[in-house]
Amino acid sequence: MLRAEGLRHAFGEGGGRVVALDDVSFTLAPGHTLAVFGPNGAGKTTLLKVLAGLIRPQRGTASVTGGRRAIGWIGHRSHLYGHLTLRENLRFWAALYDVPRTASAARADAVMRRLGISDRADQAVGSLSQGLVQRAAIARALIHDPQTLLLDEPFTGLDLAAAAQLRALLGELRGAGRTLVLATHNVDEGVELATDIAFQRRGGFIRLAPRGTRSPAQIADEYRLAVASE
Amino acid sequence: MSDLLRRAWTVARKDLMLEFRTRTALLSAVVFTALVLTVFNFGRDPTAVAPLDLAPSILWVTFTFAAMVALNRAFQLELENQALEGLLVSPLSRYSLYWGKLVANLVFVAVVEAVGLPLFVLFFDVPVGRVVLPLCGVIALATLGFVTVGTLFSAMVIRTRFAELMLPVLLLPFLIPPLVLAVLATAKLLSARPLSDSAGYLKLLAAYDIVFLVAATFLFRFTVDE
Amino acid sequence: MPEVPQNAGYMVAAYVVTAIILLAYAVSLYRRTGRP
Amino acid sequence: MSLARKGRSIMLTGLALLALVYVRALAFTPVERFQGPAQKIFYLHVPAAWSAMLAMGLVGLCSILFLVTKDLRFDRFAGASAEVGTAFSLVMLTTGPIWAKPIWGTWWTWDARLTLTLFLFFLFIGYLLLRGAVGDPGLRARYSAVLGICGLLLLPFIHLSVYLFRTLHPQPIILKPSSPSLPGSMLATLLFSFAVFTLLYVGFVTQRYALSLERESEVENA
Repeated sequence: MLRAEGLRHAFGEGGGRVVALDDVSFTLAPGHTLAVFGPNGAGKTTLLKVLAGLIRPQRGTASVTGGRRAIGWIGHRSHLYGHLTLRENLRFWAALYDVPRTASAARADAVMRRLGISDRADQAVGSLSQGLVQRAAIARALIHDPQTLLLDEPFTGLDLAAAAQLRALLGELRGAGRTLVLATHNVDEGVELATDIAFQRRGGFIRLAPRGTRSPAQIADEYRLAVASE
Repeated sequence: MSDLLRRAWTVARKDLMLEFRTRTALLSAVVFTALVLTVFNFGRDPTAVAPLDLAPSILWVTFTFAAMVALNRAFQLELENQALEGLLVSPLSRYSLYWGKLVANLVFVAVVEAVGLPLFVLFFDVPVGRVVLPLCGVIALATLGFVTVGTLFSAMVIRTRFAELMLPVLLLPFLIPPLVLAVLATAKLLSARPLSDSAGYLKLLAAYDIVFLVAATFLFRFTVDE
Repeated sequence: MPEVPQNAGYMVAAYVVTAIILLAYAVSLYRRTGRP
Repeated sequence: MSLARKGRSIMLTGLALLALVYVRALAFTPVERFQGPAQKIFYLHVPAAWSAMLAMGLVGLCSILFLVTKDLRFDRFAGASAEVGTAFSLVMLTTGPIWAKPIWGTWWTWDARLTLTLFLFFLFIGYLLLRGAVGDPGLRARYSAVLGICGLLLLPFIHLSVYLFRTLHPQPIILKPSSPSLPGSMLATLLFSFAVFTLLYVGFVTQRYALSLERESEVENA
């Protein structure tokens, strides 16, 4: 369960002030996926950072059931250490999330297998291609089997096949009762996964609605209208 | 508390693993230390100044420089792929993060000093035989002082312009008390005075360590959290 | 009874330096503040 | 009346009164018998040191208050106070050696208090450099608050450790400084000067604070 109440946040002071979030409220129940569509710089990342507790919002509150421990985070970068192997990286993050030592090796193997990167386990992350690093970053976020996943442009750097795989994986997680928040500038990515849709524009406007029975094409049209009317 | 320390150790172990995997920073710091000691040898007039008179200053100026090199890279590791952001999202407390970084830096500087001290003895023919243990104690206390403040500052300077230059400018004034006290205590030890002669210096050194350890532990979160 | 040292030059120097520093700072503040 | 105007009038009053301090100290205060006219440097040096210390103390205090309240006004004040403190510590650092040369026979000595003033100056400079090197106002405020608090904690340690260090080296004293009990008219001059330097501090800081405000609103209108 994820809850946001009256979130407001702006950067800078005076005329340089950019409003990222303007009175954003929503709740998201387990098994739901919120897709936040918006152009670059609209404040999607700020929203995710507020939900993750990285940024304290100037107004309002955000809470995730289970706290930090229950959050899986995929940011713009991989958060992996280039000079450590993939397995060492995953074991390190597992330890930080209190995955028991006895379970962490099996857990690392499982997520690597799920992401199709098992054969890279003992390579240094710095030597992997961008697409593989992105998969490794997703493996990192799933290492502690989080209840809530916050994903910031997770499809960046993935080829079509890998993107389809990731969509299938996220669909499974949703089916298993996980809560997902997915931010992207590309409506085609992840629109099928979404149970709830939000559009975010510069200036912090966010409009939320259940997806209902709208088709991806309808949503894409709506998005174009919403962003164009800026 | 034990949770806090366990997570700190997880962070420190990761840092050390990275350090020994790449080795560049550690090797550079060791070579740097050897070079500074060599430069000092030629930077004095051997007929005018006895090595023993200058020895404490040489040792401590060298160690201070070495610590500076080590500290500059402490948080650089976390900038790669924005690992720091991942750490901040995780349940890791800021205290654990600071202590983990502190421990890793202490080990790093200790390794450099472990190489530097024998070289120092060798180059300057200093009679350390009987005072090795107390000398190591002085080194440990002073190093804790440097690194405590240095770790805190290195978390700040990584996000400033001219980071490599900013750290020494900010940190050097803070190195003066541990430096002065360590030089005084080392001089007393090397001239074969009883340890009780340096008790006052050591107490003040310990006070410095405690004050800044407490302050840095609580101030650290302001350097990383928005 | 010792003689009073003749060191008025140092005194004058210190008083001049102080005046220069404080006036220069005041002027710099004055110039940086825009006059409405 | 705007803050900048207030600051300006306090500053001008302070400078006018400083002229009176000069007149009183130079013309109407007796010459000390053992140190000669150079002793009169104290009427500027000690109050300047006081203002610099006051500035550092307030930087530290405002740093703590900022971290507790997150109110940017404290950060602005701390920044203003550090800049003003730099000016006063410059006075203290230049008048110190000018006094030391005729009295102690040397321009510089690693006396505990002298060294402390030097490091006070270094701390101010480092603090201002750090502020200049951080672009984001929120980040700048947090970083400089951390440094301000550490700086305040550092000063007693510098004083104590340098005091211990000094005992190894003989003091190059030619003449002993006079005993602290000053005759009445000298004391009056010193106290008057203290008051004027404090007023100057207030005027400078007010002016500098107003300047920060002005800069911020310029960004707003840009």
